[in-house]
Amino acid sequence: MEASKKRQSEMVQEISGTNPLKCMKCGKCSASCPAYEKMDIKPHQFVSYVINEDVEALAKCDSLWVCLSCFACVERCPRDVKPGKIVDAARQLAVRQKGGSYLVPDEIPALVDEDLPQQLLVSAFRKFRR
Amino acid sequence: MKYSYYPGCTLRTKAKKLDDYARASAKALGFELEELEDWQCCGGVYPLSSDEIGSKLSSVRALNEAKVKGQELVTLCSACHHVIKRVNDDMKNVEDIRTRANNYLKLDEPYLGETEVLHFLEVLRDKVGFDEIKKKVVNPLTGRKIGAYYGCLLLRPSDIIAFDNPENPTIIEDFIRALGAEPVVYPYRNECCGGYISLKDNDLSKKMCNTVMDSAKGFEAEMLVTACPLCQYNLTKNTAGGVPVIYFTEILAEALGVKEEVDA
Amino acid sequence: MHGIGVFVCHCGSNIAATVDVKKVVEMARLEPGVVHAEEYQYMCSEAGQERIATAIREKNLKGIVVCSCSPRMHEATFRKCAEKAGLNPYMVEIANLREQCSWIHKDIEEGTEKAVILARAAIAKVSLNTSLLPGESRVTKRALVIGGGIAGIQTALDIADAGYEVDIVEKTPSIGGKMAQLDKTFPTLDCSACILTPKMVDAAAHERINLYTYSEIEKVSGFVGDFTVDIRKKARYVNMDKCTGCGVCMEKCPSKKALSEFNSGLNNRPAIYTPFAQAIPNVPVIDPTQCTKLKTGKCGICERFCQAGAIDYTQKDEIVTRKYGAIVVATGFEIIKLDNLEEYAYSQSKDVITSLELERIMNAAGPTKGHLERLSDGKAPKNIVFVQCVGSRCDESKGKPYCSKICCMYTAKHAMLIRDKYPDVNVTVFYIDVRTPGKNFDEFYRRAVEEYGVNYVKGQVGKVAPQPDGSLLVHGVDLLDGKQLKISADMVVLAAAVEPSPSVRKIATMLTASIDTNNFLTEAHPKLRPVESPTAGVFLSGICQGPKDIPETVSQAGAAAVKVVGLLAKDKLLTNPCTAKPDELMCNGCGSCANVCPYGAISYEVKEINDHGIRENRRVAVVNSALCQGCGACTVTCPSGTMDLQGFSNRQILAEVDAICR
Amino acid sequence: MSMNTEFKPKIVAFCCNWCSYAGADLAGSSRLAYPADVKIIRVPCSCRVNPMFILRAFEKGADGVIICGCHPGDCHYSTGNYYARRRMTLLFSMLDYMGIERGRTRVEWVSAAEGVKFSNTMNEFVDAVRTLGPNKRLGDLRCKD
Amino acid sequence: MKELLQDGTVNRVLGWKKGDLPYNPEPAFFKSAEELDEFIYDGFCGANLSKYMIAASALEGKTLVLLKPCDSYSFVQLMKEHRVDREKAYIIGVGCKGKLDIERIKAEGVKGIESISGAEIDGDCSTLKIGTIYGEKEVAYKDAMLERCHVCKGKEHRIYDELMLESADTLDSGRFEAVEAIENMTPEQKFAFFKNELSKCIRCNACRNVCPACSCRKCVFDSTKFDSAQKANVDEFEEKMFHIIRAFHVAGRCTDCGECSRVCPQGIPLHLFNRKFIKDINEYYGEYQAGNNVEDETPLTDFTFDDLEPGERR
Repeated sequence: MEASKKRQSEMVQEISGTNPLKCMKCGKCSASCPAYEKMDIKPHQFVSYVINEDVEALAKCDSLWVCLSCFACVERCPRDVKPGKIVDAARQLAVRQKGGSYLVPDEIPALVDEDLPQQLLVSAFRKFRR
Repeated sequence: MKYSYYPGCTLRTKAKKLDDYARASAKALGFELEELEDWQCCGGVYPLSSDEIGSKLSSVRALNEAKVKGQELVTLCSACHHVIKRVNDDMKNVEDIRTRANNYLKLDEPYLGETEVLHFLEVLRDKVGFDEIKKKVVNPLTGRKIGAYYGCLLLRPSDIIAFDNPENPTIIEDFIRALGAEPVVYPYRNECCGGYISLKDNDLSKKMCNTVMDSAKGFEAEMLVTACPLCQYNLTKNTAGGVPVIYFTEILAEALGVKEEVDA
Repeated sequence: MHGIGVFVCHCGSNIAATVDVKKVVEMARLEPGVVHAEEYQYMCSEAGQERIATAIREKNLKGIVVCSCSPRMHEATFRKCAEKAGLNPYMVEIANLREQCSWIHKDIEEGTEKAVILARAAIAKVSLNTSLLPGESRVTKRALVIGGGIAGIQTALDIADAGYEVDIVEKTPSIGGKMAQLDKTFPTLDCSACILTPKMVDAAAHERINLYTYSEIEKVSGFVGDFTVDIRKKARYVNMDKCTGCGVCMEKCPSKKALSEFNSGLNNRPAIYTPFAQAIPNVPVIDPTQCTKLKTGKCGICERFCQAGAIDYTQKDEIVTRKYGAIVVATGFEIIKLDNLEEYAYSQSKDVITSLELERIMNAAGPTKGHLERLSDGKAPKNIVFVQCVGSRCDESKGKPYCSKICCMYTAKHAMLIRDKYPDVNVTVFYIDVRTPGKNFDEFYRRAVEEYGVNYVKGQVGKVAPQPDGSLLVHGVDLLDGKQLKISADMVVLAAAVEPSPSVRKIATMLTASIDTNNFLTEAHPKLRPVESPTAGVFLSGICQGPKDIPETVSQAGAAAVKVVGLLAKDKLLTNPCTAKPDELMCNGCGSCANVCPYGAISYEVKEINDHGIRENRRVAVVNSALCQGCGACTVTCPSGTMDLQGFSNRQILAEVDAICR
Repeated sequence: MSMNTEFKPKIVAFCCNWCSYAGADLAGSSRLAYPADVKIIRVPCSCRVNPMFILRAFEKGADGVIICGCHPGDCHYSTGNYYARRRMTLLFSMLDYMGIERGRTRVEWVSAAEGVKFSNTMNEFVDAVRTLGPNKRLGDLRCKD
Repeated sequence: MKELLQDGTVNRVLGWKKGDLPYNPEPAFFKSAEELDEFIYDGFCGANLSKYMIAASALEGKTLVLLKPCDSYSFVQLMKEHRVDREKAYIIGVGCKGKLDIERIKAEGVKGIESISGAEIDGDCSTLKIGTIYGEKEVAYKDAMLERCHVCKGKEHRIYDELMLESADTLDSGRFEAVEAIENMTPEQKFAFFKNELSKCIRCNACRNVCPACSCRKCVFDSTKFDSAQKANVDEFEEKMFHIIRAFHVAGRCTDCGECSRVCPQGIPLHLFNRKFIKDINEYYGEYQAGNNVEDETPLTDFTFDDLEPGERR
């Protein structure tokens, strides 16, 4: 059990290519995040969750689906930790697990209007599904 | 001068105008956009996970086609530019991705990131020159107050996209000035519009779009220009009482006097 | 070599317990050249040393090997002992039988076998030793201090008070440095100028201190005790002997567009100027990039108004060459550029300022006459936000990796001063950590919070967004409350990182003083020799060595001065004789040895060489033994083996190798 | 420890005076044992080690040669170990190219505070050389048949 | 050349003189126009004349020297090491169409050579016609070329006062192929290979004498400072280590001119040592060509803070 927790944390670090230990806990990521209010686990917390090997909680949290990949935290992180990449890695883990998709094709027609650009659907599919 | 050109899926359909105005303007400015023969969708978002290869391959194919033709590759849509430029960086600098992508694609000659990826705006700034554009303007947009909306994808991450100062960009402002209009600088021009989130969490996107729009209006912008179809959509749909948001190529075409022939 | 004596120490039981010392003596006797061998309880004791001295005298020993503890322990002891007995101290070798043998091995047979081999290696080496004499070099009794800020001034004063001549070279028109720009100082809140200007005056008036202001170091040659330095005195266009410092020229000068360096560019100064009213010397300079007369030949107003006739448009830069025994680097710091941190909108709003700019705004002699007001509209701010760690503690792509050390304290100072003078102004400080180690420092910070009600928020600012109404919306986070904050401020003050003055790179190269990846000068030892550069005769004072505040700078300045005085007090310097020595006959003059020398100790001369009767002029390497520290890099680079290292010669080391592998 | 307990290798260790030799002394005063097969030669700096010394040791019967110096960046002479690093990199690569076992040569950076590292390094190195067995090749490089 | 000699611009010419056989011209100084009648420059003039300029730099007046493109690298390297005086040299950069190796011709089974044509530099250098006591034989020029010409550094001279004659491209194989082949061997194969090659060495010093980088006034192997030289009974140390040390001493300075291998009477491929160092330097510290110019820092007298650790691979 402990071993698998460790493995998951290492996987997140591998997939994201980040080193969470570089974090100095300044919170600039959370200060910059436009989706902060909607997040149950805040951007800066993602870093400590990985350090504490609690990736399971990350894979279940709502923040995965409100992160916009706008890279504000990635751009402004003073320590090259770049929490946005960790969020994405956790999301990858979630969607790779069976049934982890946040978006299913059936619900799409109701969400679409005629001006909606293809780009939106393509991006959403990439982000929300395996 | 001829460039390879990657339009992307949205420019074929909902954002056809972005594409049409760009081609007409290019012609007026004396360069040609030669569309790649067999391009596929870039995927819309760059796969951040370092172990994902499959979703990067369509970009590599496009990049390789430009390399074979010996041309620089021009993009127009912010998202396509972001994805292709970053995949190219991976192919140039990340050995693992380079090896795996090449193993998969089995090209005649491995692709090692040789192609130069340029956004249409970079062509205008660095190849044509804003001074040159100024000389070719026939309908100067004098007196118009236009705000640039960069969004996030065009600027970040700045170490790879290397487009402009990510927190205080000036390229579109300089562009607007070259067309004779007055650029409106407002602080949220590089903040996100909500992107794909507007599909499932429209409230959040609305909030973000309104922040941008209110700020732009506060600084007296009469119109916003952008390079991204998704930004254009979100800023238009998710705000009430906002100023018009159009593609930057439209004001370029207008200033160069080719807008009408496109619209016709 | 015949006439070697071997002395084996028991070191009580430290060696004797695991090494059969009698066996070592016995085996040593069998080695070629050994005429005497003995063992004793404690060779380093007075009695032990006496035994060695007696043997040297009686048996006329030419070289000795002491088999004892590490040479790092007692090599010096035994060398002195040999010298007293009339043997050259460099004819002593130590076999390390304690730290590197008896203490790490348990088996007596194994230990003894190794001890014998170590003794053999030392005997083989000593038989190739040659007598060495330390060289001597003279000491010029004058010091140079580069930089005229508080570090340089204090160092110069201390050296001069001890009785030695000091020159200060300062690149700006006045001494005083950054401290002159500060308003108040922590943790006592006394006025910076009040404590600095008397020191500036002292320095200028001191009979043994000579100021070269508006001057830069051009070239340095020589070595410890005997440096030769070229100083470029930039053309002032004002005759220092004639000028009375009346200031009329500055008043009348029609070209007033240049930004005032002293006021951090917040207001303007004339083309002819002194940086500030208390400048020392109180003689203006003409900025040739701004002066209409110098640029176009038309104007000449200052000359017309100068009653002393001190203006001289024809002045040229002048090079002065001076000799020094010691050099102190006190080049100070600058504030980093904020281009990589535009999220704080420094270049987008006039009301986003650095802390140094705030010092000038708070100062009565500053651009706002000491009134706290916004630079954009001159209005009094109601809400001020301070941002800590701007460019400090960053990854290389974003800023500097180190803590700038002074920001926590000066921010507490600013916050406190503002709350004191303008109690209705709200002050918020975003911090990551508050670092206050120092006497009365934490108490000072606590006062800011407890007595002055400064609002400290643990968290960082992500963006500063200028608003249409001229206010600044600060996007921050309060990590303890778990809340994102949006604070409307009318002034944002950035604690921008400090960095070593850019001029230090060039100076370090000239001095061959090493510099770290952040351009701070490296100390000879980070703990035990913190004010010395590894380059002999070069000393460090102030921020050029690392971030520090005024009290620390002054302490370091004093320490550097003592080191300088200690050096200048000597008439002659003894040099380490274990230096590189070239064989002129073999030298190709190829230049590779000088390429690897860290001390610039190798130069090349064209000399007449008598090569077995053939006289030829050849380019050959020459080692300055006063500079050479004996690392031996050159000996390996030299393909022909021309360069050898005295005390560690090729033949000596090979003899050790052979003895060990025998 | 190793299969061949009979074999006692000859190991020459070149240690710089300022860091590694002091590190060895610290290993000694901390009583951190390592095999007596290791004999240390004191040099002022790792950059004093001439490739000829190393080859000579092998030729005279050494089974392994290790060079210890200050950590890069900590050289007493500022730059000596950087030169030593390049020289040894090339020399070791050449020995490898000639089929001489890589395990017989090593460079290790040991500070004056790293008594434990010194001892561990020597234990490891001696073990590795023991496994390789006696050095024949460098003695054997040129035999006229 | 004659004019320059006669009008006193140069005091002598350093070139090649006809040998007693059709394929063995040798380096020579020519002091007068008459002596120049014996001058020759053809495909067999492989000798690199740069090293002779060390001695010529000590002589009165200027020396006119003929340098092939690859020789010019050696000259620049010697300039960098302050061994030759640029002012004392009048350099004619001569073209080169590849130099010939008589051993390769003999290896083709050609015996009893009386004459050779087709090696003239103004010819097309495609076929050698060889008159032998058994009649005329033909050998393709390319097949008779020295190894070094197959990995030619190019037609451009690094330094010259004037240029003469055309050059031809001869590069047709990878410079490091042979080194890589050895690198890919097992340690046992490597050792066997070098043991076999080095056992042939008779320590005649031909390689050392011809090498422009081995130009020390006194070689360490002739010096008493290392206890490594006892000419009377060459000691084992020298026997075994000579070639490794020699390669190490020229590492970063060797221009890869290939003269060592050309002159070795035992046919030992000595360039394989030098080229291994060159390959390593290129891989570890960035592409470097000795003799390219006088400014570049030599790799072994330079470093970066994050250089590779010994034994580490990139």
